Amino acid sequence: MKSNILSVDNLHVSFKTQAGRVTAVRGVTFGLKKGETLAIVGESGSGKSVTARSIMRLLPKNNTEVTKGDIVYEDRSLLNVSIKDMQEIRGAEISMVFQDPMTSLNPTMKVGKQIMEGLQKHQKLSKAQARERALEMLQLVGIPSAEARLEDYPHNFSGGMRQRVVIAMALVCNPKVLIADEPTTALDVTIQAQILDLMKDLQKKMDTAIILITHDLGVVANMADRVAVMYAGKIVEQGTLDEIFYNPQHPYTLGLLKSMPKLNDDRTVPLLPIPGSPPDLATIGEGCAFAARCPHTMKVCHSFTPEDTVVDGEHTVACWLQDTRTPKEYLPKELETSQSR
Amino acid sequence: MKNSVEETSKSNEVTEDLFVKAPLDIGKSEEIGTPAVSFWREAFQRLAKNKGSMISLVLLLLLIATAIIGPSLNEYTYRSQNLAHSNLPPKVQGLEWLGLNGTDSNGVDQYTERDVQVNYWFGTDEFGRDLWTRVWKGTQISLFIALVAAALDLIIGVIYGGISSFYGGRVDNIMQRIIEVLIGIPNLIIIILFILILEPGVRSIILAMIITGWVGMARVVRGQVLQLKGQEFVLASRTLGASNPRLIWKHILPNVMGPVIVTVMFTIPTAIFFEAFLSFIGLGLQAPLASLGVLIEDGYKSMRFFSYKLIYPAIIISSIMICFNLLGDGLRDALDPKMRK
Amino acid sequence: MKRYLVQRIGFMLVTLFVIVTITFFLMQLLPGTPFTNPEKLTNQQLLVLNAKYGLDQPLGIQYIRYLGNLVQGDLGYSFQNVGRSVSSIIGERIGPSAFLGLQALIFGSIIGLILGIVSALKHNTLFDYGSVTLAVLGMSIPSFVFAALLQYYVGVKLEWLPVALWEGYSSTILPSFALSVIVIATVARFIRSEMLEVIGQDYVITARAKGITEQQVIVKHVIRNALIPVVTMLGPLAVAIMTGTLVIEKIFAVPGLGEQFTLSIIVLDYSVIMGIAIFYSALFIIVIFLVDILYGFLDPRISYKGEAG
Amino acid sequence: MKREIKNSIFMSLLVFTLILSGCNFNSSNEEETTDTEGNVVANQSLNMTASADIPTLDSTKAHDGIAFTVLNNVNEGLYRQDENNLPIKALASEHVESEDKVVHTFTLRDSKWSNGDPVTAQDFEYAWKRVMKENSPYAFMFVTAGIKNAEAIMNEEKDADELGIKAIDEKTLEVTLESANPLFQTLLTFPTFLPQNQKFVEELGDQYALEFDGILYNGPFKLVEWTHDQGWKYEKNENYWDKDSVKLDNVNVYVVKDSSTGVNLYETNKVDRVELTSALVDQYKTDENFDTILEPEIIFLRFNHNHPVLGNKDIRKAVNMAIGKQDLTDIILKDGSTPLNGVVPSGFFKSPEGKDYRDLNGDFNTGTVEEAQELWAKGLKETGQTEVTVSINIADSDDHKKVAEYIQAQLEDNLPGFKMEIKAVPFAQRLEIEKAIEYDMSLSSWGPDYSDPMTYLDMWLKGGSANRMDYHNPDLDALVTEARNETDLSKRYVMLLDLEKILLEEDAAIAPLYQEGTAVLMRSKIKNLLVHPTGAAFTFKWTTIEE
Repeated sequence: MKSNILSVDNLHVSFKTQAGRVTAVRGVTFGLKKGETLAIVGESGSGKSVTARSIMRLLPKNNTEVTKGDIVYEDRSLLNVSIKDMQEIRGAEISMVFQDPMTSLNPTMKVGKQIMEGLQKHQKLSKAQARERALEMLQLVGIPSAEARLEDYPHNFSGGMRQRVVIAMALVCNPKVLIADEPTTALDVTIQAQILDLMKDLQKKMDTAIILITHDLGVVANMADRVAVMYAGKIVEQGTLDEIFYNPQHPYTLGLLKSMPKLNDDRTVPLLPIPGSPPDLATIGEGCAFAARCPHTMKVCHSFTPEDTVVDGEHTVACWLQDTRTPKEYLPKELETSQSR
Repeated sequence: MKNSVEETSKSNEVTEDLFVKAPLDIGKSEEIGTPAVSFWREAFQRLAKNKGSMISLVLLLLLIATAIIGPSLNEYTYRSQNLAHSNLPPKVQGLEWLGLNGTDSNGVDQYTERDVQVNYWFGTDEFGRDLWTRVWKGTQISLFIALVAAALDLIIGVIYGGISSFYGGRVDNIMQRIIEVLIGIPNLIIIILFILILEPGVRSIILAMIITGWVGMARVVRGQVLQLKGQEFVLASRTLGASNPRLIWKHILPNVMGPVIVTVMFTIPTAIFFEAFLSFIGLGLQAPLASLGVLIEDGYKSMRFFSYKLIYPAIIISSIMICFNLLGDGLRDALDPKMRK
Repeated sequence: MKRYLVQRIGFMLVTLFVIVTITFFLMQLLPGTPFTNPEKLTNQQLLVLNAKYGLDQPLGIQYIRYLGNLVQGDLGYSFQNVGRSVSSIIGERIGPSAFLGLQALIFGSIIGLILGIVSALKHNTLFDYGSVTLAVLGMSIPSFVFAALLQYYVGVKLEWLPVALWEGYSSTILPSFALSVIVIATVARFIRSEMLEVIGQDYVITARAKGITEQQVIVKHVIRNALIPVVTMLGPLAVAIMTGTLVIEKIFAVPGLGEQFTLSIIVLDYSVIMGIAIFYSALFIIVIFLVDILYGFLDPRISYKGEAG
Repeated sequence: MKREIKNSIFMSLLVFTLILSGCNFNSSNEEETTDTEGNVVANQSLNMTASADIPTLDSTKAHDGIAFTVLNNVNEGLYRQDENNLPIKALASEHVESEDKVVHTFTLRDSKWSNGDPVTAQDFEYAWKRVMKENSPYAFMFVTAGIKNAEAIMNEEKDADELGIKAIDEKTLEVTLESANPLFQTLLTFPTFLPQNQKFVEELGDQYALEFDGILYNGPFKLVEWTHDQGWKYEKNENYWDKDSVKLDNVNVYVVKDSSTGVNLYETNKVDRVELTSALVDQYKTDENFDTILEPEIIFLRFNHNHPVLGNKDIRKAVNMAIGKQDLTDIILKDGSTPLNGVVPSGFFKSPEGKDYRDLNGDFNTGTVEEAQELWAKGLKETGQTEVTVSINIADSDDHKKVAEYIQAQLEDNLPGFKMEIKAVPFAQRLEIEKAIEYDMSLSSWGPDYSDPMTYLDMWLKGGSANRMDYHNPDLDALVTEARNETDLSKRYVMLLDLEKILLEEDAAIAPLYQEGTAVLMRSKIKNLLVHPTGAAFTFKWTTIEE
C-alpha cells in the first residue's frame, strides 16, 4: 500500500454569514495516495468545494476559518505554512481545475500568457522557455494548431477547448496533486468524456494524484479508484470504487446510487430520488444530518452523531445502522443483500 | 457482528432503547430547507440589512414630511415680507449653544439690537421673509420638480422602451435609431436651450428636463424586456394564447420593475441637481417662488456675511442627494438579480 | 471593423445634423434681438443690421446658409463681440476649459482609482466605509457649493492659492480640484464595484491556484480587468465636467468655454450660443465614439461587426 | 496590450502639454505694490476689474461703458471730461464759435499716433463720417449734437459725406451745426467723436480694432496687452502731448463677472477697486474704504397705457404711492441708490443759475399708503373693476428681481384686489417686449446719453423709440420741440422743468422708483480716479497712487 501524499484530518471550516456562523465542513478526513484518483461525491452544498479550496487555502480570508483539523501534504501541514510557501506549493505541487471553463480563464489575457504565468513563477523559466513548454502542454491536451492558439484570448475557444486549456494550465508545472472541482459539469456529454479521457491519460503520463469532486456518479465510475461520499459537511462513507458501488452501507450512498440511471437497467424500475433537500448548515445540531431524509431513521439518529465504522479494510461508514445494537429487522433489504455478497 | 470504533464512554449515552424506528416525516424534511420567500420580500429584507439605505430612507421620509408640514409650522408664508426684520440670523429658543443665538458675523445680537421679539429658526432674508418657511417650501418645490420629472421620464421611458422591445423587428429598429441619435445629444445643452425659449417656471423646467431625460429609462426598459422576452415563462404564456397587453402587464412589467426603480432613484437626484444648476446660472424659477437651487444661489451671493442663507438649503439639498444616492445603491444591490442566490 | 466604423461615423453625422437643426430652430424661437445695446437702436438701424447679418432672409434660406457655412467650419459672427467670429471665440476659450477639464479628469481619475482600488482591497474596513462616504458626498454635493467654499476658505481665508483669474499654473488648481470632485467620486465608486466584482470571479481564484503572488494576482488579473470598463465612464465624466465648467468657470473667473456659454445665454448672443452648443455636442459625440473604439481595443472580447448597437 | 496602453498614455500626455502650451495664461504682471517712504509710491500701478470683455476697440462702433472707458483713456478727442464731469479742451487747443454758434472751428495741438503719424483734422473728419457710413449704434449722438445733416443721413436722405465736418487744413477742423446747441462741448467728450487714422484703419480692414495692436493710440495710455475675456493692460503713453500730467505707469484690468469673486480678489490685494452688489454691502458698509456713488441712471415702472386698468391715471398714481421707496433703497438695495420721485435724477443737472433740477422741481406723486388706497379705490371705480391681475416684465438681473419681488409684496399688501405676477426674462427680451408693448407693467431703466435733463425728457415723444408704452401728450411733444430750439439757457431750463411736470404731475405716466447707486470698495491710496456718470466710466489721466 502506498503512503498518503496528502491527507486531510478532521477538517472543520466555518463561514461568517449575515445569519451567523455556519460550519460548512464538519470533520472531513481522508487520504490521497500517489497517482490515485479519489472522487468526492455529494449533492451541491455538501462541502466538497469548500474542502477542496481549503486544501489550496483559497477560501476568502475575511469570512472563513478553519476551526479544527489539519491538512498534511508530504509531511507539511498546509494550514501552517507561510503564504509565500503556500504560493510555492500552489500550481507547482498541488493545482486545481475549476468547474466552469467559461469563467475560470481571465478574459483579457492571452491564453499562452495565462499558461506561462505559473511556469515563470515556479520553474524560473525564461519567457521563451516558458512559451515552449506552454506550447508543448497545449499540444499535449490536444489543442489543434497550438502555436497560433497561444496568442488567442479565451473567448476564441469553445467550452471543451477552454477546459483543455485550464487543464493544461493546471498541469503545466507537473504537480503531484490535481484537484478537479467538477471539471466536466459545465460541458456537453460528448465533451465530458473527452475531457475525462484526457485527464486519465495525463494522469498516467505524469503520475498525478487526482481529487475529483463531482456529483455525477457516472464520472466517478469512469475515473475513480476510491470514493468518498459527502453529506452536509461530512464524509458519510468512504471506500474503493467497488466497495461503494457494489456494497454501499450508508442509506445516503444507497439513495444516490438508486437515483442514478444505468444503461442495463430494467426500464420498468423507476428512478428513486431522495426525498427532501439537504439541511441548512446554519441550524444543524447533533444527530445524523441525513436523519430527516433517511427511510431507516431511528430515535438515536436524531440525537447522536454516528461515528465512522470500518466495514472492511479501508471501507468506512458513519451510520447507526452499523451499530450492533440496531435490531436486525431494521436493516434494509439492500444492505442485507450487499452484505451477504 | 461489526467492529465498532465507538469509545465505551460514549456508548453509555447511546442507550439501547434509542434504536427504535422513527417514522420519516417528509413534511419535516421539506421544512428544513430555506423557506421560499417572494422576490420583493427578499429584496426588502436585503435592503433592510443595508444600514446606509435604511438611514437614508428614514431621513428622506423625514425630509419629505418636513417639506410638507414645515412651511405651516409658523405663521409666515414664503412670500410675506417684513422689512423691519430683514437679514436676521437664525435663533432658536434652547439651541443657543449651537450658535443659533441670533448673532451675526460680527457677534452682534441682531434680535436685541433691533428689538425683535419673535424667533426665526433659519433666520430671514433681505425682505424679512422667514427662511424656515422658504427653505421647506423650496424643498417641496425641488422635490416636486424632481419627482414629476422622474415620473414622466418613467412613463415615457417605459412606454417607449416597452413598445420598442416588445414588438421588436422593424419597430424596434427604427425606435432604436431614434434613441441612438438622442443619446448623443448632451442633455444639459438641450435643457438650457429649451429653458431659454420657454416661459420660465416650474412647468418649463420639468418639460425641459424630460425632453431628453426619458431616453435613459427607455434603454433600461428595453434591455430588460429583451432579456425577459426570451425566457420560458413568457414563451409559455404566449403559447397559452395570452394577449400582448396581458403579457406586458402580468409578466413583463413586474419583472422590469427592479432596474426601473433603481433608475428612478438615480434620476431624482439628477433632476434636483439640474434644477439647482439652472437656478445657479440664472435660468430658474419666477420669484417669489423659491426652490433649493434659487435659495442656494441667493445664499451663495451673500455667503460671506450671511452664511446661514447658504448653509441650510445647501445641507438639505446635499442630504437629499446623498439619501437618494444611498437608497439607490441599496436598492440596486437588493434588486440586482446577480446578487440573488 | 471598417464597416462598423463607417456606420458609426454615419450615425455621428446624423446625430450632429439633428443637433444642429434643433439648435438652429430653437434659436429662432428665442425672443429679443441679438444685437448689443438694443435699447438705443432705432428701427431703421435694426433693419440695416438685420440685412447685414442676413436675418431678413426667409428661415429656410438662413438655415441652408448656416449649414453650408458650418460644413466649411464657419459658425458665423458674434453679435456681442463686434467683428469676432464664433470659431475664433471658441478657439480662444477652449484652451482654459480643456486644460481644467483634462487636469481635473487626470487628477480625479488617479485619486479616484487609488481610492476605489484600495477600498475594494480593504473591503468592509474603515477605509472602505470612509472612501464610500467620501464618494457619495462627492457625487451629492453640488459642485458650485463646493467651489464657493473652496474659493472662500482656501483662497480668501488661508490665502494658499489664487482666489480666481487665470494667471499661471497656481490659478488652475482650485477650479480643477472643484471640478475633479465629481470625477473622484464617480471613478472611485465605479472602480470599487468593478474590483469587487472581479475579485469574486473564478479566474482570479484560478490565478491564485497557479501560485503566483497575491500582488501579481491583484495587479495582473484584478486591477487590469477592473480598469477596462472604467473607460466607459469617460463619456458620462466628460458630460459632468462640461456641466461643471459652466458654473466653476464663472465662480473662478476662468476665461473658458463654459463661462462664455453662460455669458452668451444671458445676453442672447445666439450665434455664439449655437456655436458652442454644436461644439459641445460634437465633442460629446466624438468622446463617446472614441470610448467605444478604445474599449474595443482594451477588451479583446469585443469585436466590431457591421451591426451597430 | 501593454504597449497600446503605454501609447495611449503617451498620446494623452502629449495632447495635454500641447493644450498647456496653448492655453495662454494671462502673463503675470506682478510688480508687487510695495509701499515706499514718502507720499507717492514708486510703483504707480492700478488694478481694476471689469465686468466683461471689451466688445470692440473701434471708436465708431463702441457702444458700452467698457469700450468707452478704454477708448477714453487710450485716445484723445477734442474735449475730455474733468473731475466735475465738465468738458475741458483736450486735443483742441482753441475752439472758436461763430456768432450764431453754428460753426465751430477747432485748432488742434501737435500730437502723434502711436505709429508716429501726426493726428490731423482729417482724422476727425474720417472717423465721424465713418460713424455715419457704418450706421453705427451711436450715430444718433451726432443728431443729438445737432451736427449738420446728421439726421438726414440717418434717415438715408443724404450721403454720409455731407456731414457737417470739414478739415480746413491739418490742424484746423470746422464743424457746422444745424443750430446752436448748448450741449455740443459736453457731447464732444463722448468716445464716438474720437479721431481715427484712415490709413491704418483701411490697412487693417476687418481686422481693425480686434486686438490691442489693432488700433492706434494718441491718448494718455496705450494698451500693451489684451487677452480676450481675461483682461487688458494699459501703459503710460510716452508720446502723449500731456504726458507730464500722467502719473500712473500702468493699469491692469481683470475681467471678473462674479462680484463675490471680485471681492475675494480685493481682499487678497489683487485689485484695488471693486463694485459691490447689495448682498455684499452688509459686510463692508463699515469698512473705511467703502463708499457709494450716486449714478444718473433711473429705475422706473412703465405702464402699458392701453391697459384697461393701468391706463387710468389714478391707478398709476396709487401704484406709485403704494411702494415704500425708502425701504427699497435702504434695506433691499443698500448700494447707495436713493428714492426718486421725478424722472430726472438729482445731483447731475444744474440750472444755469446753479440750482439742481431735482431741487427746483421737487417730488411728484408722493403720498401715504392711505392716500394711495383712496386713489386706488377711485381708479377702480372709474374703470369698473374690483380687482386686477397684472404681470410685470423685468430683466433677470439680481437687482431687478429683488426690486420686483419687493414691489409685488408692497402692491399686493397695500392695494386691495391687486395681484401681480413677475416675469423675468433676459435683458434683450425685456426690451423686445417693451418695444412691442406686450406687457402690463415693466421694470425699466434709463441711463443718460449726455449730461442734460433732455436725455430723460424727449424719450416720451409720441412714437419715440424709447417711449414703448403708447404714452402720448401733445403738450409734451410741443414743448420738447420748443425746448430743442430755445437758445436762452434759462428759458430752456424752465421748459425742461415743465416737461417733467406734464409727464408726472399731469399724467403720472410712469412710476419712478429710485436713482441707481453703486457701492464700491476702493483703497484709499488711490487718488484722483475720476468716475463719470456718462460715457466713459473712468479717467485715469490724473490718477496717482499715494500713501
